[in-house]
Amino acid sequence: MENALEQAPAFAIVNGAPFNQLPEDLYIPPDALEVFLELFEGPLDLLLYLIKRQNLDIVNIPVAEITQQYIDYIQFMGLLNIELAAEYLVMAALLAEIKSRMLLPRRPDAEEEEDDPRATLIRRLQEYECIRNAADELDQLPRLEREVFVTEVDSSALAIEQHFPDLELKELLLAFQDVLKRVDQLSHHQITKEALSVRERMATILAKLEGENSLLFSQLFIRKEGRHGVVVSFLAILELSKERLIDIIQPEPFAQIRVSAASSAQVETETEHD
Amino acid sequence: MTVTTAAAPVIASFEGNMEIKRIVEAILFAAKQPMTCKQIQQVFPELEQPELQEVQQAVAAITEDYQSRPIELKQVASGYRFQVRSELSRWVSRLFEEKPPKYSRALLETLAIIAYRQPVTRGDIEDIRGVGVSSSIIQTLQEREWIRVIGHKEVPGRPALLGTTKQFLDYFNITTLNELPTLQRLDLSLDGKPLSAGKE
Amino acid sequence: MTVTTAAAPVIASFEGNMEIKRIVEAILFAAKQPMTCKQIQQVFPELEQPELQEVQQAVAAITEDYQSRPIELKQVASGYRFQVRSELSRWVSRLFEEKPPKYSRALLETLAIIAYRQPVTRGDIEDIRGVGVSSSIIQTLQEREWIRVIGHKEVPGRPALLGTTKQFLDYFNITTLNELPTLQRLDLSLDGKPLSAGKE
Repeated sequence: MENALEQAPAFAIVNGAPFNQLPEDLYIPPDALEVFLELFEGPLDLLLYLIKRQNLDIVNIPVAEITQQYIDYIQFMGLLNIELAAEYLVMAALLAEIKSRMLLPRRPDAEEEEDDPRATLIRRLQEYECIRNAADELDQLPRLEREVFVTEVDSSALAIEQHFPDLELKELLLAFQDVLKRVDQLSHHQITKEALSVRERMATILAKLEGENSLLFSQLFIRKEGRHGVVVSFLAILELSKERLIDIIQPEPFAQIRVSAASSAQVETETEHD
Repeated sequence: MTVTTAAAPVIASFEGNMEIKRIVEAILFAAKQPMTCKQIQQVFPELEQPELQEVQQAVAAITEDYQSRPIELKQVASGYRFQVRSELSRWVSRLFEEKPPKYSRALLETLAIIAYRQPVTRGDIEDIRGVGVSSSIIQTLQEREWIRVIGHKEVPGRPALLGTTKQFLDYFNITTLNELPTLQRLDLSLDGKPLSAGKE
Repeated sequence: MTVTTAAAPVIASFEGNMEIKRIVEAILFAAKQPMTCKQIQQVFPELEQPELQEVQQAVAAITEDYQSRPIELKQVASGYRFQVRSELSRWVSRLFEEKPPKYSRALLETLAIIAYRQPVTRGDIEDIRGVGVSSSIIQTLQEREWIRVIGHKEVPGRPALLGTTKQFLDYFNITTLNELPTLQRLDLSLDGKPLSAGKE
């Protein structure tokens, strides 16, 4: 696109003096002009384009003429209601300022040149041009995903040992102590052996009941554990019942008591693998 | 160490087109998925496509070339791919190992509650800790096989009841939950006596 | 087609430890990122770590081995990686249906300014380009890990100073910033006198 535009009939250059009576840019149809503007990365880019087009063999930058062209563009964009980034207008103002200063009589002062507003602008244009070229070259460099392809060698079949963090029992207890402290349950400052046995027995009984329709009450006791064991199991059953985790059923008077997981019909068995 | 030529692929027997073989090898190395010979053939532009048989010959020759190198061209279900030889697994796997992070406070507390208060639902744990329990903590504990679902509570939503596993007991080298330290024993240990139940 | 042995790696000159070389080669193939010799060394378990020099020798020997194969062991900024030789990329690129990402001129110019003029602030970039820099460009460059904040300029607002990363060099297949193409400038002049004050 840009190329096509650059190849547009150039101005005649006579002894370095550009012949710019006919800004043929204005013959570009409006649609094309809009696309054309999108090609520019900003006012410096547009200015560079104008300069390069006009000065095929530059020895000189005719600020006045460039300014005129630039402002023509901007105005034309305005006529077409093309929304312009503010930077374009700032540049137009800067160019206008430079142009007006150029109209003032020059003093043959050596210092004058450093103050020449054109010099600053030209330096900026140079720097920008330089970066613009660099960006093009960067784009040409061979790069990953386009010209450079790294090898993919599979290693998923390798057995990779998974490492888990270590944990000490003491840490677990300390964590539990913290929890208890937080809930401020002073009455729980000690976990008695008994209470824990009951909790464990509750878990054991639940596990036993899982997958079973129901078990005989007596099946939940282990004779060889003796009196202590029976008490623990009994407390566990009562606790489970209280927490409505099990149902205790006696189908008729004096019949054997049966125990089942609460609404065992619905209990899923998916979880039990031990 | 003696110099050996064992690692140098010898391709004396390859009769096919060398250039095709080079391209096939490059394709196999760059592909992110295993490739069948047919797929390799189709990577070539239409007018330059080798015969399927040529691709097969190339694949066979490449397999041969890498016979004594630390990687091999291996045929798996969906095609051929280069992979690291399994005997080097012990070395290479270290590339991918990560140092295990330490368990978070939240995870430790959750595990402690499950251990000491089982069976408990997630809601119970949240009640006791006063904050929500993230799914990832429960998942981590389940993946580690320290906890499992031992039933469901018959309340709306039928929440899972969590308990510890045999693996949990094994890890801490105890046989029953009764051997979990009590807070009383912790007090003792804080007075200078170490906890005997600690793992080691 | 004549059978040639050109593609067979010859390792006659390798004097190092063969086993270490095999492991180094496997590691280089398995790694998803370029690896430095130091990093390779550290993949070995502590008690079996070779000397850095041995790793370097192995890397050199492996580079040699693949001299005539369609892939090469290439050094980029953050280490060594195996990649397909550039003369074969035209074939390999056909493997991927997805077109490689294209980057806008705005992004490339911004990247070029950061690469050639680092460290620069966002303000510097805007001065050079003459337009505002969109946050999404900076973000894209950061997400690709091509640029990073390398400090802050001690002026009001302490703007971030941006520079390029090793990943940027890796992506463009080079080892140092020096390998970037040299800047070429258009010599504009003022009234026939070249502007010597221009920065270079």
